[in-house]
Amino acid sequence: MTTAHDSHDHGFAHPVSKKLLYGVFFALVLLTIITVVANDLPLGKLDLWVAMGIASIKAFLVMAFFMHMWWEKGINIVFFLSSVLFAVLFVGFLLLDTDSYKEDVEIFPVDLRPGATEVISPLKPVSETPH
Amino acid sequence: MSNPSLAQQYFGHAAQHNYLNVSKGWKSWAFTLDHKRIGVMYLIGVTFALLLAGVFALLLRAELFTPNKMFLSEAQYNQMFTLHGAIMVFAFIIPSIPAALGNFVLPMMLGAKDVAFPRLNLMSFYLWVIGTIFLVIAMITNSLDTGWTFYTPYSIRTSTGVVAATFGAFVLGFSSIFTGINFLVTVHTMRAPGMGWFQMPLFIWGLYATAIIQVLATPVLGITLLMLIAERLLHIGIFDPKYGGDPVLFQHFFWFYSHPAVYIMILPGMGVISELISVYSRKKIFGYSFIAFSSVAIAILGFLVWGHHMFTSGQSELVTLIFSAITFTVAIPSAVKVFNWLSTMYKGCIALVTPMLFAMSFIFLFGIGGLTGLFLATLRTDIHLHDTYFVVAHFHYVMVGGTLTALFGGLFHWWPKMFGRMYNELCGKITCLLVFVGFNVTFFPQFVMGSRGMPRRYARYDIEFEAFHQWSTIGAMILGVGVVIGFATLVYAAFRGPRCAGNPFGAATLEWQSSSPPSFHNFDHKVEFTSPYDFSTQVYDEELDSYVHRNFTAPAKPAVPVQPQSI
Amino acid sequence: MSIEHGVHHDGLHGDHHDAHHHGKFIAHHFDSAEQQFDAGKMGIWVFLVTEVLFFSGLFCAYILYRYHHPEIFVQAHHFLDKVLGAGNTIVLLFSSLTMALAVRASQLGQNRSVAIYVLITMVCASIFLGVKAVEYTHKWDMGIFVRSFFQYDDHHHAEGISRYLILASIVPGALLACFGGLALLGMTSKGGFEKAFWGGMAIMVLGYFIGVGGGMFYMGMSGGEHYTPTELHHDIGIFFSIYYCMTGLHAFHVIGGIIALAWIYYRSLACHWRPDYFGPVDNVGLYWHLVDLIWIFLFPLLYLIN
Amino acid sequence: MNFSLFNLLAQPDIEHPPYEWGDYFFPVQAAEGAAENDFIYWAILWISAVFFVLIVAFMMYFAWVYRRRPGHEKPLPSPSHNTTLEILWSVIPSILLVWMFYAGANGYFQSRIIPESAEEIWVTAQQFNWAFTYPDGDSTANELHLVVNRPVKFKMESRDVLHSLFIPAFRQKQDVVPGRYTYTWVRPTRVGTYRLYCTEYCGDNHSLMYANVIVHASEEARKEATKWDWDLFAQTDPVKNGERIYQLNCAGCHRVDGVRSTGPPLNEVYGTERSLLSGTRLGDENYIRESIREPNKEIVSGFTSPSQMPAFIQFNDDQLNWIVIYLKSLSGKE
Ligand code: HEA
Ligand code: HEA
Ligand code: HEC
Ligand code: CUA
Ligand SMILES: [Cu+2]
Repeated sequence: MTTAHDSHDHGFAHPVSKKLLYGVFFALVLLTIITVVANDLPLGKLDLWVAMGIASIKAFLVMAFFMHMWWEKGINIVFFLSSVLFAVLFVGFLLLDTDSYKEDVEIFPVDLRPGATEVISPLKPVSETPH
Repeated sequence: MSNPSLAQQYFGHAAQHNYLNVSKGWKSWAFTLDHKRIGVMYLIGVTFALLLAGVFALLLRAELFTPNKMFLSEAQYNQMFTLHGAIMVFAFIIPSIPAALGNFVLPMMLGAKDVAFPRLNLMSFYLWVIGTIFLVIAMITNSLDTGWTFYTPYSIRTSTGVVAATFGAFVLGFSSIFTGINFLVTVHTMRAPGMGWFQMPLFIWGLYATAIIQVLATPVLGITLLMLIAERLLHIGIFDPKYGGDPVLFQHFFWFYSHPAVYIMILPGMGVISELISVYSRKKIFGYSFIAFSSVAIAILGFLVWGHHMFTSGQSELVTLIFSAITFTVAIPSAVKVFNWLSTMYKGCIALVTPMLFAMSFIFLFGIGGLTGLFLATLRTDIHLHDTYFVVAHFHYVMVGGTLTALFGGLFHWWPKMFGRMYNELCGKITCLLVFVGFNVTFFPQFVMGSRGMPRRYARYDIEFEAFHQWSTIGAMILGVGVVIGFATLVYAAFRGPRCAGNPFGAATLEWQSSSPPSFHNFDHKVEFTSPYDFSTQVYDEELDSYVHRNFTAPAKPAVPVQPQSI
Repeated sequence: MSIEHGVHHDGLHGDHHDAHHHGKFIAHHFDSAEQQFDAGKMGIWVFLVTEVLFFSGLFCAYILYRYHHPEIFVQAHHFLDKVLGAGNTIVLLFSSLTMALAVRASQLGQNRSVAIYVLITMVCASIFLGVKAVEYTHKWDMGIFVRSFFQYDDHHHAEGISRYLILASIVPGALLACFGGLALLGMTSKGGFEKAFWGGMAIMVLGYFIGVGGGMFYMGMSGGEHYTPTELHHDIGIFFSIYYCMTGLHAFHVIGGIIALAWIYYRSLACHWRPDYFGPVDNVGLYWHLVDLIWIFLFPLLYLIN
Repeated sequence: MNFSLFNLLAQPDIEHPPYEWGDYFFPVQAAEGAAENDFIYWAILWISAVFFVLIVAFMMYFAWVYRRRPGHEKPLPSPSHNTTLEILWSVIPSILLVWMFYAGANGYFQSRIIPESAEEIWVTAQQFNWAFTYPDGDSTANELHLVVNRPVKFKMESRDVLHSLFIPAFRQKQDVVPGRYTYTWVRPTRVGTYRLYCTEYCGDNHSLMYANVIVHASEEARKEATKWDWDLFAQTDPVKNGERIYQLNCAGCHRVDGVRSTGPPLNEVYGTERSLLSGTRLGDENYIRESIREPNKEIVSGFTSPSQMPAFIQFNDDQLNWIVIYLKSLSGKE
């Protein structure tokens, strides 16, 4: 990837070539359009994963080239990726836990929720609206 | 030994130009970017928080002297322990060692002139001030009665000042994050030439591990508290069961930060103890790399155990099991540290002075605190012990017996460096004794009481627990006296104590190569990197009543005082 | 972070400092421009780490509620307009491009280009906010609030301009007037610096109105987000709680980004950047890309649910 | 045993508590699992004690023998690391820790897996009261009646905030979480009276939210204790019945002499215009019924929301009527 660098030396500054930046931008736009289109395809359960897969590719492009991670010092990459790791850990444990006690929540009658009676219907009764 | 009179000139009594007198006026403090001054301001701040929350502790102990009402109503009692816990945790213990002592010592230990981002450092201090002001505002306007844990849905329902207090804690969180970022980067980029990772003093390793937690865990507290504020003001229905939210989820969110936070509290303390034991035994620390790695191991493992606060909360059995198992793993690196400290003392040359006595009482008290953590990590026994005074005793043993003791030890150790004056040794020893005795009398009965089923956060209790509570109250008063004497000794020393030279204790870490108090730029001469635990480089100089570096040579140019910078 | 200090320290240090040339913007406690740059760079990366974890709480809430109540999410996404979301995504991506170009220019010391690219970035950020304002206020008109205030009322279709939108535009309007006025004042002073700065600020705020205009135009064309349910899930408001929290927090970050960018814009006009000193542009750039990155995930998660 | 510092000196008459205290370290073992809990506790205690005593002994020994003194001003030569030792003192504690985990998890599962044969008692927790509903429909407030050796499953529900049911003598604890059900179970093995505490902080009177657990020797004895004394009630006049219920349930918070205490006085509720946070309303029969069944629905001005008053869902229609009649009689209005 060193070709992406301008050849002359700037000390610790490593400007990325414009061509690469434009290329990445067009790839990103293309991927955005693809997700929107893919959303209307009958993908069923795969739907979410396709969307997330494309988002991840986009994230990779932004991180690698716009954020210069491709040329970044290893330690900074480790730091950044560790945040994702810990976030995944956090969510993972919570999914595991909430999934196992889900049933106790679901069988609980909605109208026994403490003081919930006032807020049951999210639909405003038509008669009350001024129009 | 080189020319003592030269040594006298550079490390002698009354360093001519030091960070304290380099500039005058309140502005030179309020806008300073000097890590040493910021450290001192932090120290004043956290001491204030400690005394304030300590007074609450004494009040609530006094109320508990009898089973029935003495002078606090139930509601007032609840506010008392909440404010005590919240101020102690967020405003005192988390910033205490890192932001006060660490700020002062860390750059000097690395041989650097300052932390990487001095302005961020000052901002961190002011965020601390703002956050604490919010806590105090909550305290004096509406008070707060949720417990320091802010559990929903009570924190959504109560009429007390939850929003102000949570916002305060939120701001304090950012203060802590900024300290963490600063230390992390400083350690990475500003070590003295020649200082590799495994030549860093262990206090730095402790602070580094702490910084990792501060950076990775505190943001989650931030978002949790924001969501709690949103829940309270707008009822977003994420934590509030009334609107389909899940209170157990809030507990997960809270402990994802607050368990790692207990290691934010203890790791710097352990770092301090590693320094003290080695310096006062005049012996290279035993098992350096094991102590260093155990800090990082505790920091990382500490992220995987938060559910042990929720064994009875309605959390699922599977997750409960996993969390219990991982909790035990944290005990190993802690044990490794304790054993290495002991081995360091073996065949040492142990000076039984105040800081060392604090270090020894740390091992004693933290040992009890940590070991009782095992009862709580064990599922069967935690079912019984959860939310009883056993837990209260456990965490005071680690937080007061551990961190507060380490803080005291560290203060007595670095006080001569910070202010260039010596404290009264006898008063130091009395402090140590009173704190040790008072502490045990206060909290040991609480283990028994907790095992017998005395629930925590109780303003009134059954008469069967009366005796334990009475002992506990008496102990707290002794402890309070000890704490006050301790600070009085230090404050007196800072202004009136006899002057002392650069390195009265013969420590080998780099900060002792500066004069006492250090000059504005920390070092007036080129920093000579030496191994932090190689005490053979330090030789005693009678004239100075201090140690100097064996290869000490006077700087080529006399140090020129420079103007301090400020924003 | 702490950069601009140390001018007065030159020559006052011990000899070991003389080996380095202490540039104008090197703080006293750093030995070299590179050390300072590395420190700043690592600082910003660690800061981004905290940002990711800050958002992770909301992502977590999202994932949990979506996993347990997919039906709510399927129903709720009808209220969000894909086209506006996708449009906004592209606006942000474009702003990222110009930001990357700004960083590049700063590395080459081309201060004027930096100023222009940063200005475009800021305008995009404002457009983004404008479009969001249209989306938000349209929902408020229909009673789509967070969980406890949620009372959907399809009959209330905005005729004319939404009351909420006017309220939301007060601050940008006032800012536009201020900046415009200052720019006019700046015309009189020589050097053109003030004109360029305040003018840029005014153009930036104009972006908001472009966004609002574009959003309203699209709404008018498409008739807005149409969905007439017969029955709503009783907890559907939770989706919108999460939606408002996530996009709201993101919007706060966009506003923070604009402020940081304004600072960069100012310093570009003052020609501060050189090949050995461009850290601030780089660091603000990294922050801005992160804001974009978060939106890259928010868009499919919130707007594209089937 | 009473260790009160004052009492030790003065030796006054010690009030006999309504429940059993147990020995010095633990409450009595009154349920299945208690003995196991105590065993694990003692085992960990002994393991810890051995380590702790060794650590402190070594520390004191070193501090004394190697103290700095004339003639001992330099450390003695000794190694600065030893990997074998490090491994040894990591592995030995690890083995013990694995045992602790295993024993704890084992005991935990026994305390969680509910036997099929268990009877089901509904527990309703509310600031600051416990209500228990038995399989046959009877219910009691702040008193839990169990039968010895019969396993019971508690199906728990909270009407407001978090609470936690804790019976020290049974070594059992489980939070009660609003918005869902939580469960726990016990098998009492000893006849007697024990304490039940709320151990999740729930507001002002958290520390007063306790109850007694009475373990009966037989089903009949339990039935006797829990059933409403219909005979007694049915035969006296309704005003008397109402007064009795008032004395038992309401007098703690409400007075009938026009003085406000925790709650408003009840003597003039009936037939007057009540001023509520949400407006005013006539204090008719329905209002009184609602106030008792759903105190949160409307709050009297000058009081805080949510209401401090628990919802008395356990009353049946007759009982409600009696209260209404009693309040009517107090007001002197018809
Ligand atoms: C400084 C703070 C600090 C520290 C360091 C610790 C350390 C530990 N804590 Fe503690 N803890 C708290 C602060 C802290 N804790 C607080 C504040 C709470 C309550 C919060 C609230 O609810 O308000 C709490 C609550 C708490 C609970 C929840 C209890 C409950 O509410 O039911 C548990 C359960 O597992 C636990 C376990 C542990 C363990 C296993 C350790 C371990 O890290 C300890 C490791 C140390 C040792 C093991 C001792 C040293 C080693 C030896 C002496 C050698 C011999 C070793 C072996 C034989 C293994 N703690
Ligand atoms: C760093 C943390 C820290 C520290 C240092 C302390 C210190 C002390 N704590 Fe604290 N405590 C907590 C953290 C801490 N605590 C937390 C988190 C809780 C849980 C809260 C909750 O449940 O939500 C708690 C709860 C708690 C309880 C349980 C309350 C309950 O559950 O009902 C008790 C009861 O004994 C107690 C006592 C004490 C005592 C006696 C001290 C002593 O060490 C205090 C020593 C005394 C002083 C330091 C004061 C000295 C000052 C003076 C004598 C006045 C001089 C004044 C001036 C000069 C102005 N604490
Ligand atoms: C723990 C305290 C408590 C107990 C026990 C209690 N109440 Fe109350 N009660 C209150 C409080 C506080 C209010 C005022 C707030 C409100 O309106 O809910 C109140 C309000 C009322 C009101 C409305 C009074 C008015 O002025 O309009 C009635 C009627 C009432 N209670 C009846 C009862 C009866 C009958 C019982 C017993 C079966 C009872 N209460 C038990 C605390 C209590
Ligand atoms: Cu109910 Cu505490
Ligand atoms: Cu913990």
